[in-house]
Amino acid sequence: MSEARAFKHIGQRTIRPDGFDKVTGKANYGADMSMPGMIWGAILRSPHAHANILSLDTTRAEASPDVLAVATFQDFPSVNDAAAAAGTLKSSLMETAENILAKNKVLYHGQAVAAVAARTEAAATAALALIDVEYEPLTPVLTIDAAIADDAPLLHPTMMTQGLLEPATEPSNIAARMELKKGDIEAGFAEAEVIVERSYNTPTVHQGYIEPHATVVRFDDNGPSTIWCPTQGHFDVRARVAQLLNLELGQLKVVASEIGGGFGGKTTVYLEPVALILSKKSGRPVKMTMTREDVFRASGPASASQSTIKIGAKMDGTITAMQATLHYEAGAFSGSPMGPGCMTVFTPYDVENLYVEGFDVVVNKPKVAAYRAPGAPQSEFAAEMAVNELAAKIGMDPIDLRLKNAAKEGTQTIYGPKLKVVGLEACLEAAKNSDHYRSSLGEHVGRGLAAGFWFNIGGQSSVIINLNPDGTGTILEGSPDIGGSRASMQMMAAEVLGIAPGKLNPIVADTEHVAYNQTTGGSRTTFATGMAVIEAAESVVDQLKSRAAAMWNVTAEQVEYSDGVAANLAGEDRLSLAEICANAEKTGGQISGTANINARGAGPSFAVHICDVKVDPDTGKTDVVRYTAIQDAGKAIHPSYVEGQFQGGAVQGIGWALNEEYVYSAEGVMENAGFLDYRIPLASDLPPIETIIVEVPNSFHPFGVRGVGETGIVPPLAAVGTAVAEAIGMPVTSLPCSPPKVLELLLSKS
Amino acid sequence: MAALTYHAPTTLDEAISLIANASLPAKVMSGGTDLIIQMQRMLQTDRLIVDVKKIPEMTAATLDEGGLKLGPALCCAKLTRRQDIKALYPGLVEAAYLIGSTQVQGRASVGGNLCNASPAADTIPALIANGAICLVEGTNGRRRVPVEAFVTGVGQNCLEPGEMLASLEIPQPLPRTQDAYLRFIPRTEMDIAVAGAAVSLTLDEDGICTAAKVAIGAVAPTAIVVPDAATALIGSRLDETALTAAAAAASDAANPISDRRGTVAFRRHVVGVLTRRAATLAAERVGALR
Amino acid sequence: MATLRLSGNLETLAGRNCIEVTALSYRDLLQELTVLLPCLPSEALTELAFVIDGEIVDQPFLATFEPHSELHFIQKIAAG
Amino acid sequence: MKAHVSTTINQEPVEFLCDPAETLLKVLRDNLGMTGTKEGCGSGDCGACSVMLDGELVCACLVLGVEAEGARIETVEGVASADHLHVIQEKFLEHAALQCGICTPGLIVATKALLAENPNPTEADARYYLAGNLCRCTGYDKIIKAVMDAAETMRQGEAHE
Repeated sequence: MSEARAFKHIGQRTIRPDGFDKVTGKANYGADMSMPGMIWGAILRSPHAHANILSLDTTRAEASPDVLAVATFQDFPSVNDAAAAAGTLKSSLMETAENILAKNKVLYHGQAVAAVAARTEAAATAALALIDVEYEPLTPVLTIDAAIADDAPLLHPTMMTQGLLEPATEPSNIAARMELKKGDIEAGFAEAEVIVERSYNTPTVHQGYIEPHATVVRFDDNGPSTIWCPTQGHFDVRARVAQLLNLELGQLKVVASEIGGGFGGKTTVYLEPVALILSKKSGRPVKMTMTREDVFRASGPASASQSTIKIGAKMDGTITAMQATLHYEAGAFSGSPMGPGCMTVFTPYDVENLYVEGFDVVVNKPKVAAYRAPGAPQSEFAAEMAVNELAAKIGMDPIDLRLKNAAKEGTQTIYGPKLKVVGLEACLEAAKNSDHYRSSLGEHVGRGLAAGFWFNIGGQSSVIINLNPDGTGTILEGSPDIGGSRASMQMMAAEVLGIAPGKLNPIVADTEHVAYNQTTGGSRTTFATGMAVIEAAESVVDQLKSRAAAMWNVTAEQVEYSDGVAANLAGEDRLSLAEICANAEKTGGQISGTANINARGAGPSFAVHICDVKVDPDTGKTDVVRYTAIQDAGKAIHPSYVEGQFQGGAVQGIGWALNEEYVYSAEGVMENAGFLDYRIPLASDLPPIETIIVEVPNSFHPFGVRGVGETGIVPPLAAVGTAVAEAIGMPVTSLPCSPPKVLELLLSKS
Repeated sequence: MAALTYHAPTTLDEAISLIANASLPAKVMSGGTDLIIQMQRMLQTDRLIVDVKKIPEMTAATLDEGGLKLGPALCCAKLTRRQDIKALYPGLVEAAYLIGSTQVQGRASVGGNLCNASPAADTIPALIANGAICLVEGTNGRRRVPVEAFVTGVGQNCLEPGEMLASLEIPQPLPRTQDAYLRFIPRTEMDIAVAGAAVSLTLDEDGICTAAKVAIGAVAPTAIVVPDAATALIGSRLDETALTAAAAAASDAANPISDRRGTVAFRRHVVGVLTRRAATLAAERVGALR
Repeated sequence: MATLRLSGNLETLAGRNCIEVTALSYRDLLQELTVLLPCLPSEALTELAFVIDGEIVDQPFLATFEPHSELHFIQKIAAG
Repeated sequence: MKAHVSTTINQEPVEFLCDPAETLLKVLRDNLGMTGTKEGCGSGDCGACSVMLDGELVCACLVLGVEAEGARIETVEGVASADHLHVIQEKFLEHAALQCGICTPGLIVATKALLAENPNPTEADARYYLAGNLCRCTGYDKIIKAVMDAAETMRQGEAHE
């Protein structure tokens, strides 16, 4: 199929349709919106990491002439003890509510406690001092070890561990346990001639999108209220806010603004429900924005983790058994990506005997949110480091070792399904033949290589394509565009319709103008929404054929359509798409195609990254000197943006491996809540990021597309970690490889 | 709500009388890169801001046989473009260049960096190594204070109410003298120094060190002079022994803390490494002179 | 008879890693399991993704399978 | 007490009222509705609010609105001319140097400043000059390629005139 097929637009490097607005400053992001009569909201945040709220008194604030509205947890109509008692309240909804406005306990420093609205931003911020809160501070629980200790203070006194062999009898900070098995792990280790076993840990990190959360809302009594916000999923914002405020979906309209980065962090709600409460109470439109400090302290970061990996193998490199114990920090409320972490940890390997046990642990840190391939970077970091250690131990090239055990079509995954056609072996071969892997290394330079896996998802997408009388048209989709997906939609539709991409204007429609779309996440948009675009375009083609048939007085079967022109097989007649549109009113009205799908068959995307680092032996400072990202895209619709996903994921992973981490005081206060001391990579920190696009088509997509957005952040942690270990001649087990840690290793060596 | 009063006087006298007669807590602002952020954290307090960038001599930089007379409010971007100044004081200009991003360079000044008195301030060790003097003007006249005495603690300086830093005087270096400033940061840019070292060296024709001054930063509440490091270098050809002794002296003089930017052990070790490297670089620069 | 493979916590709950079922549709399967494995609450199962011969089916109620099919319930995968 | 400020923005005379505590960034975005200049951190650490102030590249979040009095300000809105994009903007689009685009206005302004100061930068020059402009999406690779290509094109443009 795809590889044989010749494309006209797919695979070209067209100019993105939303580009002009973005290079000129015209594009409107979350905080760029204003409404007539708009006032500003501000949030009072907890000064404690763990405390009971003894009293919360807003009377002084309400009395202030500056203050137009005040909001607290009590303003969530549907989330109350009555509902909880009646069992009609999902615990997840209660937790969402408490994470947005604390109920009777604060579980992390910076957690929202109350909110006010005033005429100016400064007035709102100043009015926060008029809210009186009395706290009873409790001991903060800041690490996995502290949380699982026998005498650990409990964050949620009634929380029982789910998934234990015997139902839990005592409450605990362990929210859930998960176990996955394949084959006979003991037999597997018995067969082994060599065993590698080591424990690893990774820090709490943040997605680090440059645009802070922001929203502008207007509550409307005689329906629909409007929410404007930067989000990866405006339909899910609508659902969450509706649940929290007891509204029907039809009473809410959510408009997805341009979004300044998400990476998973903009898949939930923080400000939106609060702003709507304030708008309802004040009768005015309300704008709320987070400061960068708020973003770090109170939006969802990614889990810190502790992992123990044990691998057994024959001296010829055949891996006989792999075992993992994985702990993930969930933050203040249960729900870390421990599940996907367990499911992905060993998926790059076709091994008979596997055993994985995972734990979801609550700590007094912000509730984690998704971050690019949630759960996979942490667990696969540990697994890939151990695999590289095994390669060194048996003196085998790390690529050869992986090729010998590589997951392929038919490999039985630990979580159930067998893999279909996948591109891991192709990526490994490409790495082996790469100029980078063949190049030699200088002094103090080390090289690391790692593989990575992410499932990718499909799911629900809805698309409408409307053609205009002059043959131009619009594509209404519902997937917020976080990385240039509108360009891909335009190209896929243009490919099917056989016209220039520029003739079609792709629009991310609000919740009222297109049917439900799942959140942009799971690397699903170009795959799933792309499938909907193709289906809608194909239905447009069918209509174009029947319209032409009507004009020629033949049957649609006698009409062939290609390259934007309908041809009468029974004669010489030809009609272009534009000509057919121009006559639409005489042949049955205007032309439009829709598709509402639930896409299946999202093909997994595997990647292999190669990293060279130079370590300063006197200071422990690590510089990445060369980096290559190789990944299976199935079929690259727009190669530039596919490369961009590889490069962006690689650099986020490099940051995770080298300098990024939440630094906490003993009191549980994050001490580096800003871009000055939360050190994301800079242009000057990096070499060019070389890319190799591997294309092993996904047979479930008409053009062969696989999602590419997430896999790229999985390999860098171990690629960098291994490179540092090689450079200093010491094992690396803890991220980030910050200079003090690396220097300590260097000094402990001599 | 707190109110801010802003004045941008055009003469020094005007500025001094403004801060001397202020009924509000008064702050002198040059680049504002520290002050504006600090003000956002002090929402509740009214204050007076005196912007001194409109005072010509505050943003001037003149070189003569006496040395460099530097307007404290001159932004680093303009200072670092001055090749004539860079030729004489490469280390000081490097230090100014290291303050923040290009954007911050467009605002931040050496005087502001000094008055803000952060332990990690990049220009302070370089100013000290060059024997810089602060010209302080106030209602009670003027006084001259060496930079090492100007800074009195973390965020503290010796300015009395009604006084301001009017000028920085950096003496003409001796013949065959060059300086260097190096700092350690985890990234390649943007960060605050985890440790810093400035060295000024004079070498005779035979390459023997006849004079030296070493100052280190970010490893104590204030930048500190390290006489033992200088002593170790003077009389030597900057051989391994001398450099090792100087590095050890700097590490011993350091009295650092552990924080989000580095540990005590790390800072102690690295400040020695930087001292050795800065001394070597300064010596290379003398060698390159003719 | 189709084969339902149980892994992870389902295996723990059921105390076995596979079971033969006569059902040929998702609806019938849930029915049959309430009898065969009452320890597996259907609410729990419907929370999970349903897999027929290695392929996750997003609309299980529309899906049928063969007597030789291999079936799994796995955790739903959302993502960033 | 609000201050009355007369200034010049993108070659046009502009007057505005502002609280002396308000930053130039807040004034541009909220008082003047010029939202092309973005806020990423409010502390001078991300460069999203890069503007030119009297010929120097600065972060608008580290400038007080009142300091604009009598000053010359250039923002991203002034980079393109009425009928066509600036070469730098064209190159950013050609090289796919943006994904989410929130850092792009700041990068366009900073790149213009770089090439005015140094028409022939090395890749390292560009990477260090732009180190204060954070981008979380692209890994910078395509941004730097766009900058180098724009520099090349602008030099040829000069040569032809």
